[in-house]
Amino acid sequence: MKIGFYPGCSLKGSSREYNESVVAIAKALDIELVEIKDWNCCGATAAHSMNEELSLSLPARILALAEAQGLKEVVVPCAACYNRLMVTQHELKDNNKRERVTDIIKMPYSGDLKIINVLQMLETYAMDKIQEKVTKPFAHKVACYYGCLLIRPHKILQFDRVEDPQSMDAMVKLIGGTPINWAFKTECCGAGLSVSRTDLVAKLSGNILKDATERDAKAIIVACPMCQSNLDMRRGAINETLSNPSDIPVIFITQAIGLALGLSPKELGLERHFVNVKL
Amino acid sequence: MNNNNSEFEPKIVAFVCNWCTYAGADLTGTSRLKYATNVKIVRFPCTGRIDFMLLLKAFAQGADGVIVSGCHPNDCHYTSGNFHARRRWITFRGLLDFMGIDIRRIQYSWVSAAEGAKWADIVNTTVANIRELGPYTEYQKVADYLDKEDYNG
Amino acid sequence: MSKIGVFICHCGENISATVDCEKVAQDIRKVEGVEYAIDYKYMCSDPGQTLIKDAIKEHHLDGVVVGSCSPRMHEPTFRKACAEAGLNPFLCEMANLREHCSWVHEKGEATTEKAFDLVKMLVEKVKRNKPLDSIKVPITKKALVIGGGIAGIQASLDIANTGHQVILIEKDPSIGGHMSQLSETFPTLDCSQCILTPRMVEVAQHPNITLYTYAELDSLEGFIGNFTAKIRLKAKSVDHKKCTGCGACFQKCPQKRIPSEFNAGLGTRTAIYVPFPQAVPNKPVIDREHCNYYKRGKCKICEATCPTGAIEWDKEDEILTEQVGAIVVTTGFNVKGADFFPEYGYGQYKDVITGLQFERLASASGPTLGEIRRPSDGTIPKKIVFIACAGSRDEAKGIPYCSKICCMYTAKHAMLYQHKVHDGESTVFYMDIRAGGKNYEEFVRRAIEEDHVNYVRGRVARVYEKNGKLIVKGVDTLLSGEQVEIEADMVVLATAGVSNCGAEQLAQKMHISYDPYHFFAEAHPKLKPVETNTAGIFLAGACQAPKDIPETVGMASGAAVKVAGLFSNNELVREPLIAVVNRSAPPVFSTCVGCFMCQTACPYNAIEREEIKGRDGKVIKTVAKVNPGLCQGCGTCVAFCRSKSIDIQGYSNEQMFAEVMSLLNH
Amino acid sequence: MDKLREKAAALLADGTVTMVLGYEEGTNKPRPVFCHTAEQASKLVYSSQCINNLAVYLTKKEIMGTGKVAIIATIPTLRSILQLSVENQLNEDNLVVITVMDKDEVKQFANFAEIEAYIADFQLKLDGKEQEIINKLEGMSREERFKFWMEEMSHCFKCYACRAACPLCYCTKCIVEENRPQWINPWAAPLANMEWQINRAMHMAGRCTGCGACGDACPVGIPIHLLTRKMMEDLAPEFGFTPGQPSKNGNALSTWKADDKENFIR
Repeated sequence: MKIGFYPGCSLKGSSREYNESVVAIAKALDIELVEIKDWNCCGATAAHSMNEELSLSLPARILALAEAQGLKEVVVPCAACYNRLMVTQHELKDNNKRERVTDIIKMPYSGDLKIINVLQMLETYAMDKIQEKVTKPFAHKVACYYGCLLIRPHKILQFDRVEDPQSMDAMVKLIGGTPINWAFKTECCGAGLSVSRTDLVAKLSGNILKDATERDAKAIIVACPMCQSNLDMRRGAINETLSNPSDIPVIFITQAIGLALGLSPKELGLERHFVNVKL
Repeated sequence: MNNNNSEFEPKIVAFVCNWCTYAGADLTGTSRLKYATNVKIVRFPCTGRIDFMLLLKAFAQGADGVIVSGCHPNDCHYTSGNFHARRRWITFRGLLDFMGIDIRRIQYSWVSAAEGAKWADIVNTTVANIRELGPYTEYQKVADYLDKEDYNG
Repeated sequence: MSKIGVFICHCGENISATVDCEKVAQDIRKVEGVEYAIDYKYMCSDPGQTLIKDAIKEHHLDGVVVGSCSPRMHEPTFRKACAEAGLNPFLCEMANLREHCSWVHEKGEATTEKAFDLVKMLVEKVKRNKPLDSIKVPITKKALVIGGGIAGIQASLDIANTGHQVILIEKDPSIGGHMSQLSETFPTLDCSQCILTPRMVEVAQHPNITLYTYAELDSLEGFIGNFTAKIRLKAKSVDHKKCTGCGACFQKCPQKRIPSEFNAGLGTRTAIYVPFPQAVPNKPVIDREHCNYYKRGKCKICEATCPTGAIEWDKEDEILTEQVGAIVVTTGFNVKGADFFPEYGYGQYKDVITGLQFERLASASGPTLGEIRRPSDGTIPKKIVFIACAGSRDEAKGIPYCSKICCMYTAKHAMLYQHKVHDGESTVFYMDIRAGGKNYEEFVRRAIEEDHVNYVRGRVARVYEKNGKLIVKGVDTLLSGEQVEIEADMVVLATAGVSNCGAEQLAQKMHISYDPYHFFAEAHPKLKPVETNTAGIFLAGACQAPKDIPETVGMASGAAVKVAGLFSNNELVREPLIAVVNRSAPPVFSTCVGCFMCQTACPYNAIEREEIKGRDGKVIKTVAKVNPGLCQGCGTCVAFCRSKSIDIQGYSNEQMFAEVMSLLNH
Repeated sequence: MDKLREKAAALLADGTVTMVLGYEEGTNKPRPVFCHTAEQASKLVYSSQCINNLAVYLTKKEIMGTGKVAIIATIPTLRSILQLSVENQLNEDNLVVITVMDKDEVKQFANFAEIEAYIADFQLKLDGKEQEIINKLEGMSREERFKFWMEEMSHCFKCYACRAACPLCYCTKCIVEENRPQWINPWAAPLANMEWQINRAMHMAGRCTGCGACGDACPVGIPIHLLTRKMMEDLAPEFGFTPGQPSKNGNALSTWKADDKENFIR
C-alpha cells in the first residue's frame, strides 16, 4: 500500500509529534508514505484572502509535483494544508483558473489527484488492520475534537457529517476508547487569530476545553496541528480564563492509535506536548 | 474556402420550437433588439418534431447555415421532446462528420421564451461564423444533379 | 390549383416603418397559387377582418396568409375571422412580419425581401394545409380526489356541490390530514378541529361523495375526461358495515405502546385503533405490523370483545376500478424530522421537538390535554426557544426554499405558550419574519408586543444538553451582533416543509411532472397554478408547495371550479393539431409496420396498438394508432417514423418540407 | 453437418415446421436455400462461409405466411432475430431458431430469451478491414472525407441491394418510395445517393446489429455498412448500450437520458 505524503510546515516544525506519530502508525499498518519531493508551503495563511493567484499557485505546485512524481493519492495530515489543497483542487476545475495557475507554476496539472486527510486514509485502508493489531486498548473517556478546517466548507471537502462528524469517534471506539457526546466537536479554536488576538484564542479554546473537562473527558483527541497547539501550547493563557483550570492533554488521533498499537510514547512524540500526557 | 466575404450574405434557416425559441424570438422583437436579416425562422411545435432530412434539404437548397433551437432541458412544453431531439442531433452530428459534412454550419441552442437577447446573439454570432466559413458551395455543387461531372468522371 | 389570399398588415407603423408592405403584397401576387393579395393598416381591426372575410367570399379563397404580428398573438383572431367567412380556420396561417422582421431589422431592401420570403414560406405551407375539425372527446362527469386533508375535503365538497359525483380517497384510516393535528390556527387562533370536523362530517354524509379511507391510487390510465383509476382499498381487518364504532376493541387491545402518528410520536395508540376521537369514519382499523395476532398468530382479544363480530382477520386488499373524468391531487406535505439536525440534537434530546409536535402538546385533544409539558419529564418548561427556518432556506440542508408557514405558526406557538405558561419566557430565533397575508403582520406584532415574545434575529449554531438544560447557542445579528446563549427547558424547531413520502412514485403513476424537491409542478407558475401538464389532472394544497390553510382552501376551490368547468360540457373540444397514423386500402391498410418505436418516444403514452382484422376476424396486422385524447401534438413520433407512416396535422411533413424548399433558391 | 441435416429433416418430417431456412452449396460460397421436405434437408451445409443474413426472410409474408418456419442462424442472424423481436416483427411461436455451435453441435433455442443469453458471449467487434477504413477516414481532413464519400456515392446507381439485404429494412413503404413530399430524389446522383445512405444510417441508429449484409450486397462495393457500424461504435458508450446486443429497453433513439451530452448546444 503506497500513498503520497504531504507533511507541510507544521508537521516539520511546531507539530513534529504529529509527523512522527503519522509515520509511526503508517509503518505499523504497512502503509508506505512517499513524501512529495521538493514540496512547498501550502499557503495556509491570510494569503487566500489577499492574493487569489498566489493562494492557488502554492498548492497547485504541490499537486503538480505529486502528479509529476507519479502519485495518484496524497495524504495530508495537517487540516489546514488539507483544506487549502482541497479548495485549490476545487477551484482548478475552472479551466481559466487552471490555465492561469499552471502558467504561473510552469507545470501542467490534470486535476485528477486524490487528496485525503489522515482520518480518510485510516478509514479506507486501515480499519481492519487497526482492529486486529490493537495490543493495548486505549481505554479512556475522550473528547473527539474536529475543529473547522477538516470538514468545512462541506460543499468542497465532502468529508464526514458537517454538523456532527463521526469518523474520529468511530476510530476511538475501534481502539477501545469511549468518545463523549459533547457539543464543541466543530467549534472554532481561534487559530485564525492565533497571532493577532491571542486573548480571543484563549477564550474560544477555553470554551472547548471547559466543556470537555466538565464532561469528564480524560483527553482531547484532534487531527489538526492548529487545534492541538492552541489547546496545548496556550494552556497557561487559557486556564487564566477558566474558573477551574484544566490539565487534560490534547493528543493526535494518530498518537492515540499508536498507543493502542503498543508503540512507545517516544516514537509517538508524546513527550513533546506542553500539557504532559499521562495515559 | 472563400475568404473575401465582406459582401457575402449567408442564407440561414432556423428550425425552432413554438413554445420556447419562437416565443423567445418574439421577445427579441418586442424588446426591439436588432439582428441580421439573413435568418428565416421555420416554426415547429417542438424540437422533437424536427426531421433531420429538413436540415439536409435546407443545405441542398442553398442554405449556408442552419440554426436548431428549442426549450432548455426540463422546460419542454411536451416534457421530453427536446431530450429526444438532443439524442437525434448527437447521432446526426456524428454521422455527418463521418461523411465529411461541415457540422460547424449547424448551430444548436436552447433559447427560452425569456431569452430574447440570447436569440439575437445566437443569430448574430451564427451569421458571423457562417460568413467566416464562406458559402457552402462544396455541398451545393453536388446538390444539383445535373452537374455531376466533378464527381462522376 | 389553390386560391390563396395574402393580407399584409402595416400594424400602424410597426411593420410599415421598416418593411415596404405594398411591395410585399404586389410581389406575392406573382407567386403561383396566390389569387389575391392586399396590404392594410390594421388587419386585426374590424374593417381589416371584414376585408379578409369579403375577399374569402368574393375570390373563393381556399387558403389565407396574414402577414402581421406573431401567430402567438393573433392566430385565434384571424382563424375565427376565416371561420366566420366559411373557410376552415385551419386553412389560415400567419407570417410573423413584426416580431420576427420589422421590429428586429432596420429599414431597407433586405428587410422587405425577408418579409416577402416569410410570407412566401407560409403561402407554400398553406397550399398544403388541410381543413381540420376540432377533436371532440366524451367526458365522464365524475371526479377523483386523492388525499383527504383540508385541500381534498374542500375540493370534494365544492365539486360535489356542483352536483357532480366525487370519489375521495385517503391513505390513512381517517380524513382530516395535518389540519386535524393542529391546535389553534393563525391569525385568528380559532381551534383547528372546531372548524375542520364539521366539514369532515359533511364529506362523510354528502350524497355525491364516495369516501374511501385507508385507500391509495394503484394505477391510472386514460386521459382527460376518460381516466381509469385503479384504487387499492387496503385491508382494514374490520368490517365497517358491522362495526358500530363502540370502541370496546381498542380499549382491550394489549398492544398499547405504539407511537401515535396523529400525536406526532408524542402519544401512543393501540394496534386496532381510531387515529383520533373525531376521526371520520369513526371506526377502527387493525395495524397489522403491530398486531399480536398478525405478528405471532395469537391474541384475537378484539374479536372476543367485539359485540358485532366485525373483525375480519383474513381480509385482503381490494382493487377497485373507477372511471373518472378529472382528478384533483391533494396529497399534502410532510415535515423534516430525526437526524436532519445533528447540530440541534433532534432525536437525541427528548425536549427538542418539531413544530408539529408542539401543535399536539398545545392541542386540547393532545397527549397532555393542551398543557405544554416536556416530553422528557412532563414538567412545564419555563424557558422555551423556537428556531425558525430549521432546514428551510438552507442550501447546506438541500432545502433552499422558504417553507412559508413557519414564521406564522412559530409566532402562534410562542403566543400559545405565553397564554398557557404565564411566567414562561419564550425566544424566537429567526432569519426574516415573513408575515405576508391578511392580518398576519399584525398577528406577529401582537406576539411581540402584547405577549412579549423575545424575537432574536440570527441563526442558532447548535443546541446541546448540559446538566438538564438545553443550551441554545446562537447569534443576535440585529442588535448586539454578539453570540447569545440561552439555557432553555424546551426547543421547538420550525422544521422545513417537504414533499410527502411517495410523491415521486405517485407523480410517475399519473404522468405529472414534479420539481427537484418532489413537489408536484403546476402547468404555469402564474397563469395555471392549479393545472398540471397532464390535462384533466389538477393540484391543490401543499403537494404543490408548502402553503397555509387559507391558501390551500382557495386553491382547492380553484381546482374544483376547473373540474366543474370541465364537467359543464358533455364533450371536450380540442385543437386537432395532433399526430395520426395513415390508413390505406387493403391489402396494405397502413404503411405502419408496427415496430412501435414511437411508443417509447411518445411523452404522453398516446400511441396505442390497433389490430387490423380480416373478415374472418383473424389479425392481419398490428399497427400504431394515436389516441386523440392523449396526444398533445409534439410530433416527436413523426420525426422518428422511418416509413413516414405517422404525421402531424397542421405541421405535416408536406407542409414543413414545402416551407423549407420555398425559402431558398430564388 | 450431419447433425444439422438430421435435425432439419426431423423437424420437417414430424411436421413441426413447414420450411427450413438454411444454406446450400453455391457457386463460390454457400447460398440460401428453403427446404420444404426432409429429403431437401440433405442439401444443407453450414460453415464460416455462410454470410447471408437469413433473418431478412423472416419479415417476408411469402415465407412466414406458409406456417411455422425453422431458421438456421449464424451469430449475426441471431442478433438480427433479437432486434426484430424487439421491434415486434416476429412471432415467437411461429419460429424455430437453430444454430450450429462448435464441433457441429446443433442447438435449438426454446425462446428468444435463450438467444439473448447465448449471444451475450459473442462480442461484436470491428474486423481489421473495417477498422482500417475507419482509421483511414478519421485520418483525413473533413474535406477529404467528403470527397471520399462523394466519390464512392458517385458509383451508386440506387439498386437498393443494401436495403434488400438488410433484415431490419422491412418497411412496407420505404422512405425512398415516399413522394409526398419527395424526401429523396429518385435519380442516382451523388447527393440523392448520399441522402439515401444518410437516411438508411439514421434509420439504423441504435437498431443495426452489425451483420454487414448491406456492405456485402453492394454491387459496386461502397463500404456503406461502415456508416451504421461506425455510429454503433460511437453511440454505444454515449447512450450505454452494447453493440450487437439488442435489448427490450428501447431503441437508442426512442429513449433518452437526462444527462445526454450537450456540449455542442449553446
